[in-house]
Amino acid sequence: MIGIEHYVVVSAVLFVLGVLGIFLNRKNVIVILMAIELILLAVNINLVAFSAFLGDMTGQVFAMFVLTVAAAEAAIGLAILVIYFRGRGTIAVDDVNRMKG
Amino acid sequence: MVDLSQYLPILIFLIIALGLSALFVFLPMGVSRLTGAHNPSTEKNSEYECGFPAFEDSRSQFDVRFYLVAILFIIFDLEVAFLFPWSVTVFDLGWSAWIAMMVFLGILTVGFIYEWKSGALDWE
Amino acid sequence: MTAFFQSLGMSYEWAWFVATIAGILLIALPLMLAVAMIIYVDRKVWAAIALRRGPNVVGPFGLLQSFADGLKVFLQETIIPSAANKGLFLIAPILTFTVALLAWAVIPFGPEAVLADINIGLLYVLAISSLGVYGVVVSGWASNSKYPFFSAMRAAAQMISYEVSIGFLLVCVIMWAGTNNMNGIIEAQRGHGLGIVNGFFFNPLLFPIWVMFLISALAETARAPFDLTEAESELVAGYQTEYSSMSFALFWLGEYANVLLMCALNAILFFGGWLPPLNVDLIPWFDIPGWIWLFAKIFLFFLIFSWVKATVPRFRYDQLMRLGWKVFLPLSLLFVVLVSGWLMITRYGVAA
Amino acid sequence: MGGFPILSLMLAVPLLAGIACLFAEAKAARTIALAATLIDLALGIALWLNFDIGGAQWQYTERYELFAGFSYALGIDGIALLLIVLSTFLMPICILASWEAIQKRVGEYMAAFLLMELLMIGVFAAQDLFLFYIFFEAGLIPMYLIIGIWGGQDRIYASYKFFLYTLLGSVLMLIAMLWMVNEAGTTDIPTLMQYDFPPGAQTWLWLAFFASFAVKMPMWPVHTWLPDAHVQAPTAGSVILAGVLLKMGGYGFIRFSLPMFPEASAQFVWLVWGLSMAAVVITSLIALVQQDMKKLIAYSSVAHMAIVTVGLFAFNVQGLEGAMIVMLSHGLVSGALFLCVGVIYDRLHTREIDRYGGLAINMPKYALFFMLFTMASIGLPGTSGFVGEFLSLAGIYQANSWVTLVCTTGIILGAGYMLYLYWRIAFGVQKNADAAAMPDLNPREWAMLAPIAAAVLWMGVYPESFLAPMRQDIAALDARLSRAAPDGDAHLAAGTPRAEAANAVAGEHEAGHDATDGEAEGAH
Amino acid sequence: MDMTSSLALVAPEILLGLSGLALLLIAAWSRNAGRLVSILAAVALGGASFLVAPALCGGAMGPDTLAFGGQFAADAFASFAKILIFVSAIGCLMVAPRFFERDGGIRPEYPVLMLFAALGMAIMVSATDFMTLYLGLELNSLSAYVLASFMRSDDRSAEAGLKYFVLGALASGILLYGTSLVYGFTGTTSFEGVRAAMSGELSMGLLFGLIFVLAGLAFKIAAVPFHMWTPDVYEGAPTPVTTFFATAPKVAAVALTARVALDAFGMQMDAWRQIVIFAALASIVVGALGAIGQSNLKRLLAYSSINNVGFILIGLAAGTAAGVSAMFVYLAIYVAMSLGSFVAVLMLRNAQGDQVESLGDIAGLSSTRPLLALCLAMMMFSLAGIPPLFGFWGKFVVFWAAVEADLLVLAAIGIAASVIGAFYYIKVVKVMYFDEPVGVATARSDWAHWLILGVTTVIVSPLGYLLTRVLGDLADRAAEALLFVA
Repeated sequence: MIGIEHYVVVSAVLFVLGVLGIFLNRKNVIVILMAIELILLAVNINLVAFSAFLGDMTGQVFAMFVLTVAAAEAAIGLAILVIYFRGRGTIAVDDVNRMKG
Repeated sequence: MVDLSQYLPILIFLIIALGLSALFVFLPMGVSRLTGAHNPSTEKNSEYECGFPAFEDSRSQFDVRFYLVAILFIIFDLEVAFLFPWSVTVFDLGWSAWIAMMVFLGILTVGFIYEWKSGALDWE
Repeated sequence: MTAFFQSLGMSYEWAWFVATIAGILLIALPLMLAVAMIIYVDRKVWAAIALRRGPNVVGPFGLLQSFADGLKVFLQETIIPSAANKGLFLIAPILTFTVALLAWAVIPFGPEAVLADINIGLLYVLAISSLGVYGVVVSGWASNSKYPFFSAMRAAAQMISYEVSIGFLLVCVIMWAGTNNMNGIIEAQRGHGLGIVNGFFFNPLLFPIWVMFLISALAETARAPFDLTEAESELVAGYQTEYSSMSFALFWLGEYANVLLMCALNAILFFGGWLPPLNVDLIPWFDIPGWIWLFAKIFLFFLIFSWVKATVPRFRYDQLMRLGWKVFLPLSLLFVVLVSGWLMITRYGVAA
Repeated sequence: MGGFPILSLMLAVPLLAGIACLFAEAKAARTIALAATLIDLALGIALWLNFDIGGAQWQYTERYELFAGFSYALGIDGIALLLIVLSTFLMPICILASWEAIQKRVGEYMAAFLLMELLMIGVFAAQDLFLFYIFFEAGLIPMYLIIGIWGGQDRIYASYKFFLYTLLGSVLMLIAMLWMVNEAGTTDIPTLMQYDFPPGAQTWLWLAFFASFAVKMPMWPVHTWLPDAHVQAPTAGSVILAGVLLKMGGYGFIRFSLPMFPEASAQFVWLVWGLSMAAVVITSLIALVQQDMKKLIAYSSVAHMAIVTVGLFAFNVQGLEGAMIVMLSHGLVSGALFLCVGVIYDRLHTREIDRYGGLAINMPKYALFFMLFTMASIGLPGTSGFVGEFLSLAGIYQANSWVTLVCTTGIILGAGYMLYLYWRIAFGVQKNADAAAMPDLNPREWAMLAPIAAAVLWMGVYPESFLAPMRQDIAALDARLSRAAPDGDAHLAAGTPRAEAANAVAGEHEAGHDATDGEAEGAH
Repeated sequence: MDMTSSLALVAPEILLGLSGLALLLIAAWSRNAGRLVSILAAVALGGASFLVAPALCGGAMGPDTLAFGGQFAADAFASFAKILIFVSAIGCLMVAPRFFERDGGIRPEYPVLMLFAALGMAIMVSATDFMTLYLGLELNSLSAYVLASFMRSDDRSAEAGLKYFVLGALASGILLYGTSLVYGFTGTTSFEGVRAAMSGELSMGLLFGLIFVLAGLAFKIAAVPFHMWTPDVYEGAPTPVTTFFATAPKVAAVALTARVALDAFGMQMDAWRQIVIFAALASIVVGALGAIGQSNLKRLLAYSSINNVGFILIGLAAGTAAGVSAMFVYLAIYVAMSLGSFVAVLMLRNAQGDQVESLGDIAGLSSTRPLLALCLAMMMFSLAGIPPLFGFWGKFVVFWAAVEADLLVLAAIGIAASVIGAFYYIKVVKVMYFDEPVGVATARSDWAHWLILGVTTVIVSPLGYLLTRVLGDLADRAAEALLFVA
């Protein structure tokens, strides 16, 4: 039977993937946005799984909030990315380097 | 845990549907090889253009308004996501739940009005 | 059905499994058949309005035209453009068609005749139909060609634009029905109109919602007058431009399956689904199986779809967007407020 | 004591004048600054005249509770009194010294100096630990600016070095202060001076304070900022630096390290002695080979300060009194020497010794003053230097004869480099025409040098007027120290420095007895 | 607790929210009402501060301050932070119009976003539940991302926004993941519940949760090792926005961290103390070392803010009421100092009216613009913690608290490391005062800039010590309110 620990492991794996996606990704900023979403999904899995496990609704309510905020975050992220792209004509991660030091 | 047994048919359905679709895609590929219809050429395999070779990358820039639509969609669709659970429980929770959602919708409406006035909804 | 297979001497688990498979096939295969026939109907209606005869060569009255077309594309070569992302290119039609089929899993054809009677049926339909965008976008991207790409962008924008207002409209329906379950929604319509009419459409608050839903459904499925995704004059054949053979056909199948789904939703949400139109046993129509009523209603709506396609000129893209964002969205939002307020007053009472 | 808040007034005058200078024209700023410093000098003299010798230990006390156990507490004893008077005495002279030398941004310059005066007086008058720290530390800012803006070629390097060295030292002191206040529960300095900290803690507290005062003093080997700062600072800056700022370190030892941590002081006596001996010899030798006048005097300052530290850590009355007198004397003498350098620097704009020569011919009065101060620096009897050095060495002799021997060497070397300097500048042939054409002192320079000369002679001839105010305080300090004072070796056959014996803190009574014995015998 | 009293407790937030919405509508209708909207937003913030003040002055604490079933606490602690936040937001509103003049005037979205960011921060500091915490944090962050990329035409601004967004979102994700673990292992998201559940032995999962939560918060306050976004964002963002970033969000995040650490995780102080100590020392050192090589003033100040966060965290590491109080005193002074120094940077404009912000451009500023140079120099000395400037007092109370809490070594290292910091602060002074004038920054400045610079300079000057008593009193009350449960 699938228990709580499986969910936690899956979520941990997703979380690590997300974090690695942010730090190891050298190509495209969009990928970073997706990695962020991945992290939030990992969180949601955790919350919902714990919520079901504990028989407590808080986790699911929290997950709804996380979803909402994730959406808002994605929206703003995209908007900023658009502005950035307009100015620079590229969204390659390696090019995000105008400021150094 | 929630009873998920009602979702099992959906899973089976998914598998069958996937199999069916895949069959439809890959079977003709095999058949065409058998019947000899499979006969690719450079011209045939180039992408569709108006008789010219493509000048530029087809995935070049596209209108930023598509992004805008996507962004707006994310926001409003999430709002709907809040409405769904609310819509079936509001009658148990009473007026405070209703008012709370109206406040939420009101805030959203303000945002909507702002978008409208600032031209985010104009396609022109 | 499970009981039937059990009577053949199977254990419950096996009986259930076989029954489920049978049920799935009973949905999927007739659906494909229906799609084939509905394409035929579409062409016939269209031709009739244009004072033409439509398909009339293959089979009696041209009834087998769709099957002939099907056989033709089946035997065609599947061309994969060399510039395309091969994997994605092939996945796109699979995705489209799978998703189109999958939504039907929760559609009730009768009080008991539903494959998965889940308590969030409508939400499920909404979720699955949203996935349809992926097939389109993936195909447009994978083709690596300009026309499919632009078409995919347009299609995606259009579909998600109208999905928002559809969501709001559905919330109204759900509130009135008090449940997300499809059968529950249908049951709630029994005798809704003065105890006589089975259907929400009779309700003055829900009628405008139905109108909007119908129009949104047209837009959501990219039917005329909202078929900008495959506007021939601008985009050749839209996101399917680079496709051929069955991959091409799958898009059509999926598209028409979606059209049918939208018709079915219209029937289920506003016109009582498998209920007979009137809640009065004037003639013994309660004995007529529910699925016949449903099919009849679906067919009716499809005729409307066809009719619109044949008569209404195509919108410009900006008009389409304006309609979606500036008319339907605020209106549907307003109706959420009105409907919920009305229901709170009537059901919960003013006295807090 | 209450009564008229004369100390606060002394703080307020330069503050107000400083603010006024910021907004004033060059000429007005000079006048304002001079007036303010003269007022402060008058107040300082009033302070001295009204000081009740033999009266209460802390006089002119003012106290306002502020917050968090923090108070604005001022008050002076004899030691602080003399240092305050020294500061107020030097300030008008500094202003005069900058009268013509400073031409750019005069207002700000004067403001910085007045701010310095405020802070110096504050340091000596503060009776609250943190108030002291604030005054002590704040001195960095104006001095940094004075060196950095109006300094010479390498002023930036020098100002950085000065700033960071002293800052590092004093932040360590801050930690110790925090701990002390936390332990003792008061920020009141007189109370803390009587507070017995656990000997274990004293060790590192002492080290933390030492870090600050040793840099400020400066002791070898953390003295390296001083020559740079002196060389680069404008004349008046050097005067203030040598005359007063260095005394803050010595004052810190007297006020904090010794009375608050007597055991630790005894424990580290070898360290102070060792560093002082090294300083005396090494810096004197370095001074011998200097080509730059200011640098030479700066190194001589380090050597003199080493005499102060050995005097302080002799743990007896003579040593302490001597150290104080050396500080006062050095304040006057080194200040005056820098002024002398400034006088010819103003004329020739070089500090290189070789560019001068035979100044006694064309500047006889100048040469006379210069000679007086040179002699005072060497410690010629009759000048202030002699009194201080004699007392210090007498004090240290009771504690350790070897240290005395080494330090005396330093005095001999001091005579060497000072006389050598004087010889090269004032005597000999006039090598350079421009040097030979320099006019003698003008009235302004007279006004600067004459008072110092008078003071130097006064201190040399009648030191009692300077010893009297602080005698009681020194005695009190000595009494406090007596319990920890290391054995003197002056009467013992074995002459090796008894580092290990000093390290082992003896029982209070025994140590006290020994010290008294030593003193009694020394008096014979 | 019924709804009415809950609503009364969140009155300041409601005021901010409503005025934000109203101003958004004004912004929608009138594209060039930037100044008007700014003024109105400042008024709203002022009103909110006014509403918040009684809780602080009265030292509100305990169950009476809890709203919405214990999800929100309007206690003195929160009020102190809120007042700081609102005041700095007002300051950042005042300096903005002049800055945006060259881009055709301030867009009205700026004040609106500021309002929402302030609202988010107000919720953050009042949060007593991880859900409230998250929502407040995100409301603030989302507004901040937009603010960072507010100058659409400027590459650096967009890049700053992008970087801030990516790393900020990552931080939120990490924080959230930690929260989900905490929730899973304690079964509740309320601080009180978490505190109760944490009283025993710390389980592995909970430890991870705690670490993740703290790491996420460290990101938000820009503490080492999660500081890397700060210099770029501070440099790239429009200067008024940078001013904002350096002040209000820092207060909010620090206050939030304090509440989480001391309230929710208060029973496991040993577990997080080492982390905080490490972060504090590392921030001090890295901030100081990083600043040395910088030639851009904003960048330099960014490192300085990292450095300052280190000192603030020392107060948290003390974990006592005195420590929290010291933290707040430091924060208040820090806000004044950063506000002042950034405004001083804002006032540097060349003859064409363009902003200048490199160290070379202010060479000899003391002769070209003496008063500005004097103010900036005071800011720098104060940041370096040199008495008698007021910045010293902040460091002083923090170290005192650390010493009282027996963290002598921490205090010692911290103080010693502050000397490194002094190096680059006095470098700025050196450039202004010792170097030959280049006369780049010559343009005249706005009265609003002068006003803020003047006020902050007075606070930072020794006159600031007059404030110590009242500041200390209020901070003590705030700290008491926080530790009321403890």
